[in-house]
Amino acid sequence: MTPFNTADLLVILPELVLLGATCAILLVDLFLKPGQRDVTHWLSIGALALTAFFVWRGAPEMGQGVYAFGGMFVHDNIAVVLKLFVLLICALTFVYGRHYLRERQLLIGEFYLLILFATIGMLLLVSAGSLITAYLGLELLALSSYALVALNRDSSISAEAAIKYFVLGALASGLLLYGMSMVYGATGTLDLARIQASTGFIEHPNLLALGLVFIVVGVAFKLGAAPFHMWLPDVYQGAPTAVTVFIGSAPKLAAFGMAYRLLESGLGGLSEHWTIMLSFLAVLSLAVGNLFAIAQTNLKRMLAYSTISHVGFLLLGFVGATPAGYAAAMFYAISYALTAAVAFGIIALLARAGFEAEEIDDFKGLNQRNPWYAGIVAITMFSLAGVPPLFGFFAKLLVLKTAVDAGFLWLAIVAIVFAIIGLLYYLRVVKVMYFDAPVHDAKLELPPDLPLRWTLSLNGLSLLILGVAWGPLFDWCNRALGL
Amino acid sequence: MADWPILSLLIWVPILGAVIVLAFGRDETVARWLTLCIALATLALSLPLYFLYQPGLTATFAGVAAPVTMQFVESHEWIRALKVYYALGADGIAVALIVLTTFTSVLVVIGSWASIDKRVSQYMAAMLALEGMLIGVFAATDALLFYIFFEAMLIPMFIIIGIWGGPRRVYATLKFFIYTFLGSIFMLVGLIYLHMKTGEFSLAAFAQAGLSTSEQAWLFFAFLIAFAIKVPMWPVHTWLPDAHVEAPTGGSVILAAIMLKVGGYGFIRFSLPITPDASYEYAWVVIAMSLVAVVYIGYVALVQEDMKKLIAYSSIAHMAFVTLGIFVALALTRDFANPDAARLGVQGAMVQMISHGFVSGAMFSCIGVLYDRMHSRMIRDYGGVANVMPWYAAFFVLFAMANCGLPGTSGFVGEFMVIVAIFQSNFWIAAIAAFTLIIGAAYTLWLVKRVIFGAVTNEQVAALKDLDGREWVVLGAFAIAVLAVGIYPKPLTDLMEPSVLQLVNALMTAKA
Amino acid sequence: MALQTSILLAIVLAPLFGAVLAGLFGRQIGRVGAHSVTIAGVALSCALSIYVLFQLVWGGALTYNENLYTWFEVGKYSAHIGFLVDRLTAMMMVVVTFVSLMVHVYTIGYMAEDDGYQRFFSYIALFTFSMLMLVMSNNFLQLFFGWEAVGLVSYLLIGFWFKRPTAIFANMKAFLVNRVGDFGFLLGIAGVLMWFGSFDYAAVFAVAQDPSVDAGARTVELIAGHPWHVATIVCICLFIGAMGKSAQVPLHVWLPDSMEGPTPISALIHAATMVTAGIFMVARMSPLFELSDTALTFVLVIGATTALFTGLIGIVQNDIKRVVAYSTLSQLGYMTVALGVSAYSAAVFHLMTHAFFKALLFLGAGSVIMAMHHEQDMRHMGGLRKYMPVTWITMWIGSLALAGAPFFAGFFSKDAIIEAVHASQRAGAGYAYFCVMAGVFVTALYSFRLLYLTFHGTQRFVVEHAPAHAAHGDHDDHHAQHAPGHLAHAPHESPWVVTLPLVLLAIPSVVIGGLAIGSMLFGDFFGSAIFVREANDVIGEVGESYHGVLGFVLHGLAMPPFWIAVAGFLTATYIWLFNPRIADKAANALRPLHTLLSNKYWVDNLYQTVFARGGIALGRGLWRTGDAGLIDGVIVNGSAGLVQRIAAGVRRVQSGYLYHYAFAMIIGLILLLAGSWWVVGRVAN
Amino acid sequence: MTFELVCFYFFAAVATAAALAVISVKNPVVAALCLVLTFFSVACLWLLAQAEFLAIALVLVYVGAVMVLFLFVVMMLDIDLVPLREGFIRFLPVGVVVAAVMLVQMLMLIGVRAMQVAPGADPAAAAGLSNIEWLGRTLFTEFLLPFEVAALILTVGLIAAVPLTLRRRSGLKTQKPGEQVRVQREDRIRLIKMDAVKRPESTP
Amino acid sequence: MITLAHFLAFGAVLFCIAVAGIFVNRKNIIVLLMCIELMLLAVNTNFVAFSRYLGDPVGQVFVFFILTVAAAEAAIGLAILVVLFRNRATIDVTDIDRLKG
Repeated sequence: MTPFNTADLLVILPELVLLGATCAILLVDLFLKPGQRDVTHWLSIGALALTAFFVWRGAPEMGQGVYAFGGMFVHDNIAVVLKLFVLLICALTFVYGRHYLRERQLLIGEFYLLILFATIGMLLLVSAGSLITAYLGLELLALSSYALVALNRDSSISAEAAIKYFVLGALASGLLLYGMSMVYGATGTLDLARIQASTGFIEHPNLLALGLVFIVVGVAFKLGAAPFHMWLPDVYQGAPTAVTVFIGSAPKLAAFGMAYRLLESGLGGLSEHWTIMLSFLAVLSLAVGNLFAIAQTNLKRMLAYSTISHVGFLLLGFVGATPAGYAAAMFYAISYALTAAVAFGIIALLARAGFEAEEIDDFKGLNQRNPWYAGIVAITMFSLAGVPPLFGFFAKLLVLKTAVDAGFLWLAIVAIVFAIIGLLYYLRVVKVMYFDAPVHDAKLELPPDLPLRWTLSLNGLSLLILGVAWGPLFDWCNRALGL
Repeated sequence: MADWPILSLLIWVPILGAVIVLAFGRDETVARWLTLCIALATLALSLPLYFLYQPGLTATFAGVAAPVTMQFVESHEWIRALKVYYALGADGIAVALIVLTTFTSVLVVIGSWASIDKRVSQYMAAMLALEGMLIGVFAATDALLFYIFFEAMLIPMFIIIGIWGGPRRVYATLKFFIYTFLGSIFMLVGLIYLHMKTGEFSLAAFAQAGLSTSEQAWLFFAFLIAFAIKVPMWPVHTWLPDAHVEAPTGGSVILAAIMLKVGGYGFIRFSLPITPDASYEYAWVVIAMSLVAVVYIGYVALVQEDMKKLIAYSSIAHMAFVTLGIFVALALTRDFANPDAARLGVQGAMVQMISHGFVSGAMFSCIGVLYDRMHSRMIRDYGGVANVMPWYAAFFVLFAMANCGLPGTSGFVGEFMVIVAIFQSNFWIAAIAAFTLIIGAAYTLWLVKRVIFGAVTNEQVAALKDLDGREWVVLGAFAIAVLAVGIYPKPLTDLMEPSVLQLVNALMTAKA
Repeated sequence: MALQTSILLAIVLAPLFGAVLAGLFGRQIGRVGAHSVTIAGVALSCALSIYVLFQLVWGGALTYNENLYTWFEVGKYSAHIGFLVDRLTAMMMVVVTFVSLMVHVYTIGYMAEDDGYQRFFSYIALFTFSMLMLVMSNNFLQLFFGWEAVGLVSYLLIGFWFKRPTAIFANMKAFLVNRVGDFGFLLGIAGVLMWFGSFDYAAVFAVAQDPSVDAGARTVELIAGHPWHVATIVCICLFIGAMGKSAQVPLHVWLPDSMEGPTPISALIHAATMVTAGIFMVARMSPLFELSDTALTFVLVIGATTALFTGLIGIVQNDIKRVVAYSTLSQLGYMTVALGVSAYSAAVFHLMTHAFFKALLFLGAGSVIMAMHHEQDMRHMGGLRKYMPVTWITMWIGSLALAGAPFFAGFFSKDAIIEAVHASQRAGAGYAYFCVMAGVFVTALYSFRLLYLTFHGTQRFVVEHAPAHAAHGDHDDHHAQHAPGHLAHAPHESPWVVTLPLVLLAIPSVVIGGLAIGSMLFGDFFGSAIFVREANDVIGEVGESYHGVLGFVLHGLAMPPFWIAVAGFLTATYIWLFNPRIADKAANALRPLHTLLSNKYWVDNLYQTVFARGGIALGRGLWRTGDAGLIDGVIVNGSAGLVQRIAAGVRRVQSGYLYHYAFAMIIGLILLLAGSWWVVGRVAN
Repeated sequence: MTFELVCFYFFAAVATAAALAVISVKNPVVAALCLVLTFFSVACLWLLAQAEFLAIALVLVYVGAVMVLFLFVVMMLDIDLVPLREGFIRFLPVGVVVAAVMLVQMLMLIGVRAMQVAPGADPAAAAGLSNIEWLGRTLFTEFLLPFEVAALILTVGLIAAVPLTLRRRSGLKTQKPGEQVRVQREDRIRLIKMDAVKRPESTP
Repeated sequence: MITLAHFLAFGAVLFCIAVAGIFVNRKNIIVLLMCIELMLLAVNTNFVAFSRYLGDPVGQVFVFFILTVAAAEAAIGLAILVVLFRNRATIDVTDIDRLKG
């Protein structure tokens, strides 16, 4: 029974800062008129920036972690990398979402608050040192997300998406908990490190195996891997685009962190079990994601399915159960999160009051109407398709390499076969933008929101820049995993 | 100037130039002139390659003097963790192909001066980007870098065909993209596997990797798919006719003159050095496919009604000689212990590549000239063009003759070398290959007969104007190149000789 | 002393220079400029050629064999551009340049009113260059270059009047048929390189004659278990090339059609020079051919067949040029026969004489055609001798030479060949002997038929004294303006530029045979240029009975060929001079034979159906079924469509119902449980 | 067969039956009440496991709060009960099968037979503490961080639920005392001048 | 006396009933939510049992948190349900299929 010591507070300083800021914003927002929402906006971004700063400051030595609260909270560089990108992408979400929400009178403080709470949840999740931290962080994230999806309470599809998300999410967390209970029963502890340590010699290994299955299900649900993906398309499509930007990007990083913590830090001893399960899930996700995506006409939905296929790729990084593999997977998660942010951000940018630019046909002839953003979309699509020299290609390269190195050559080949199928629908978007005539020839009038336009462009170009200069990021991921 | 990073300049000047053109190319004329200047600058930069390349250069490692074929070498660490290097270098083969690229690109820019009138800056930028990436492919000595350029160049081509192409452009360009992507992605797995074996991506290291026979076989076929589609070889050739027919003239020229060469170059850079034993074992597959291409494709070309399609098919038939020349070398070195003949074969393949670059480029430019005037590629819409466009007719006949391999034109040199080399290994294969003399002449001359000769068929033809200055420059330059290579190929072969020698020597002994 | 390279270069390049100038700058330098520059060039090279010949024959110059530059060099294989000039070459050079010069001059008159004047001069000058490259080559590669180059020029010239459908069909046909020959020729060259290790004549022949190598005995198994002599393979392949170029059966079909070209080039290319390239080539390759009796037999049979059967067709032709064309075919057959019996010198000798008198005949025919305003059908001629005496006489001389009248050039060369065949022991020689004998009769028959129908007998055309129309210019639609056999105004003798070459060619047609036979045939004029094994030296045998020109003539008068020729002459005279009705009667009497001949044994039709139409049908089939159908339809688009259909199908799984989603999750869970259960079991055991 | 075991079987049976009822009865209100019953019996089971605090907490939190909320919502949204059971029978078999399969797998993996461990002495009692104190010490020392996070989660529940459900109706009339106090005369009375005669309207 | 097996088996049964309830139920979302509560109950039972038999308080602490979270979850879930009902005037599972494919 370790007594509480104040030094631990320094370790969770970023989370505390964010929490404090969030509460402050909560109060400030109460006294703001709808017209002054920008205050909340900038305050939230400031809060994220401040947090990021403290995360950066508190980064421990490469390859080793700091434990707080009796190992319940781990602050290592994996956490640092993931947290920084989570914060960055949440900030992007705010920037991309503001215009969209304002045009729909949805720009309420809760949007910011819920995302900030979710962010706290993610920060906890990625540095969970114990099943209980993981569970609570997960729920904090999940509950906020459910509410966010239903943010537009006059939209019936939003409500539908929210209820589906909620029911399935609750089911998933139930399954996860069941698994946790089994693990607890088998090892007698909730502390991941101790679970790891005790894996080898426990009297009821079957309990652990059983628990593992349920935990894998929980993780798979959070990642959105088939067959636990069913919620994903409906939620992405149903949620307001501004919210989709968030749900589609940052939580993937958190989910990776969760998977890493639970499967590697906790149940690493059973890797020969879960590598098999994950490879099965990977194949299924690749197949489902790509095949379903082809038939879509709604861009958000198509991107949702493409997410599933990308999860399949991300899981390739786990099949090796090697640090290099996790580094590759982390790299993949980051690249995907950044790319998805642009993809959905563009939809938010092109949307008008009363016009969701989310049908693929809405992009017809975009190149005539605005070559710049057409170019951005093209870069995004090619990056998602994995065409060099864009960011997405190198991510794919790394995970494929992991699979091959781990002896899963067949898996790599399956993956690329489905990647070719995936090409079909990514190219369709480019085709529509460049080769089709615009429906109405009017020059595209862009929202006056300059930060939105600049950030989006920058984010799009980053896919190209990081495609050329992906080395530092990759090294960072490697070093974070102690390579 | 030998210590300049000349290859990097060659790659990045056009690519950055593309950005500049996009940025400042609002006005069409500005865009055109800007592009022309950049293309000319690149050409000017590439010429030193030829003059500074020292075929005889040797260096002594540990007291042994070894020939140094790779020159203008640049190497910077890119990704430490994976030992990926930004490594460039050019041997004789690469130099030849790079100069071909820069040369052709200039002509393409001039050629599409007037014929492209919508979104000029984007077109020109795409062309420049394409040029840079092609040079990158030829200059890369790091497999990953090679692959990146190899794939990236699909994007501008995809755009070029898709935006400025003909009525079925979307189908054609999607087909082109997916076909090629399909091929190359298998190669990617191969490269990853090799990286696992060797721990780096440098081609030199790959060549040294001790691969078992079965590994070589798998890798060989991975490469084969990639490059066979690019070349393209029968039966994975069907993207080419569609792509050519729909592409704008400039696109066709680049595609035929340079892009196809990437496939042959890949065989020389990857298949032979890395998987020599598998190449030796399965050479018959490639040779069989090539022979089918010569005969089958020849007959198919005979009956085309669309000029561009006809030339596209003839390209396939001609590229078959490249693969023939490369892969007959293996049998020659190992079964017949005749490395000289093998060198002859590879040289022939290389010369064929260069020459086909000129000839097909010229043919497509010719068709483009007519298309600009009448907006039809259908043979039946023409006839008796010689009556109204005598100079054009003269050029057309010259290139047609080069296309059916008349001695004195570049078309002859490669085919001759290859056939002679094949003969050393097998009479019958040589006979089938030599059949191209007949069938090639048949489809080409029939085209000439129906388009150029005869009485004027309709008043559109009667209204045709002869070549203008720009077209003169383009066709004239091509004609000079065709004749120069045909009359005096020695400089070209000497340039490539050391590299070929090294390649063939490496083939002599089994690796696994 | 040796020949200077500069002179040889001048010989070759002078015509090329003229050609380029006339071709590229024709519009600037004008007609006069064009013809003067080309004629100057050819005249120069002609003069120099004669100088070279003199140097070699009397000036004691040594054989010249030098490389100018290296074409490519890969390992032990190298190809060069260079000259080999010995007496054989020099003789060919003189023939080529002289006839070419004549034709140039003649053309001034003949093409006077054609738009393509400059173009034409540039072409024929270019031809001269190519032909010189061919004959002067010292290696196979350059030989092939010249070989194809003359083919190209012939292609361009046959299609000179490219508005005529027949012309552009004929030139394509010519090129393609030649390509079939080149197909073999190229393989032959490759074989030479493989088995004799070089492209250079000298090196190759050295190997061929090297007893230590014994090249003749070397065999190779192209089909396992069937060893063939490499010499046979190489020689037959090379000879296939010769068959194409020299229009031997079955590749003869292009030559008659090539008459679509303007007459001067019919004379130059399709009679005097290009078509004899094959003969020259084989003679040049004599050291190789001497290695293989099989190949020579092949040559012999082909030649004999050509000699007789193409001659027969000549009898039934009515187009004046075609008659001459078929006679050319037949004469080429004679030369080939000579080659077949290793009488290379005789072949070359006949080549030379034939060049003169056949050029003469063509140019004469051309002159007639001009007079008749491009009426070529002999049925609408007759009695022209009073209009154009010079042409008439010169044509007679040419025909006599062709028919082999004593003291005329043809007499010597043809008799020598017949004697040689008679003396030869080679397999097929008997057949060949019959063919050439019959050929003599046939030759006489069609030669004199031509003369009678053209110059003698009744005038079978009407002259309507319409005002000479201005548009005398373009020849193509010229006959369209008049019903056949109707002339705008009376025929008249051609201008001097036309008649002069006739006269100049008539002279050698008469005398050259007598002058040259001694040295060329029975002397060692050719020296080492032509190699004959002792066993095959038929000319040697014939030569034993040679005692000077007179003796040869007298001996000839005693021999059957002469009398057969006389018989032919008499028959022709009787039929076509005295009562032409017999001709038709005979035609009706021998209807089947006549149809057979007038349809040229249906060979053309056969090729047209089998190769042309068959090829197109095959191509279409491969395209539609193979490319469009199988590869694209089934595999490419098929798989894409399949994916689309699967996608459209599976998406229904995402039904939108919560319980389905939950169900999917549970199924997944159960599967994972099962898997884990299995793994646990496996780990346990 | 000790008394405890009897109690266990009894409560377990009740709980199971009630649970089955929850998923099978037509009327959600009944279902909710069955659920309450399940909770009660499970609470008893927990008591058998000497988890008094949690047993009470379960009753208080669930029965007292959550289930009331459920019932409230069920009542608020008046749901038609007529077609409720349709399809239920049809899908029952598959449901039963799947559930059974899953159950079997789980039990197999747990290896129930391997779990015949008797409980040790009550650890809390051994430590000389009550169950509550025993938990409390752990909760507020080791589990401080989770405890705070749990607080956060409740806050989120609050923040989320309010904007979703709270809506200001348009027609609603409410008193604003501040305004009532601050009201001036001008706000209420407006003096206007009018002509004695009504001017005819100028119709365009 | 009561062994761990009893509790685990009971938990499993409860769990499976809950699962079955989720996808057998063709009608009412509220019942779905109840099933989830059942499931959590099963989980909690497991934890309690384990904590008892391991003599370790952590399990019970975890149950405490689960209860807390479940309460919040129920609140949000019901709120969403209300929103849904306001928009659709129904909470029939079979009517909630606007998003599919």
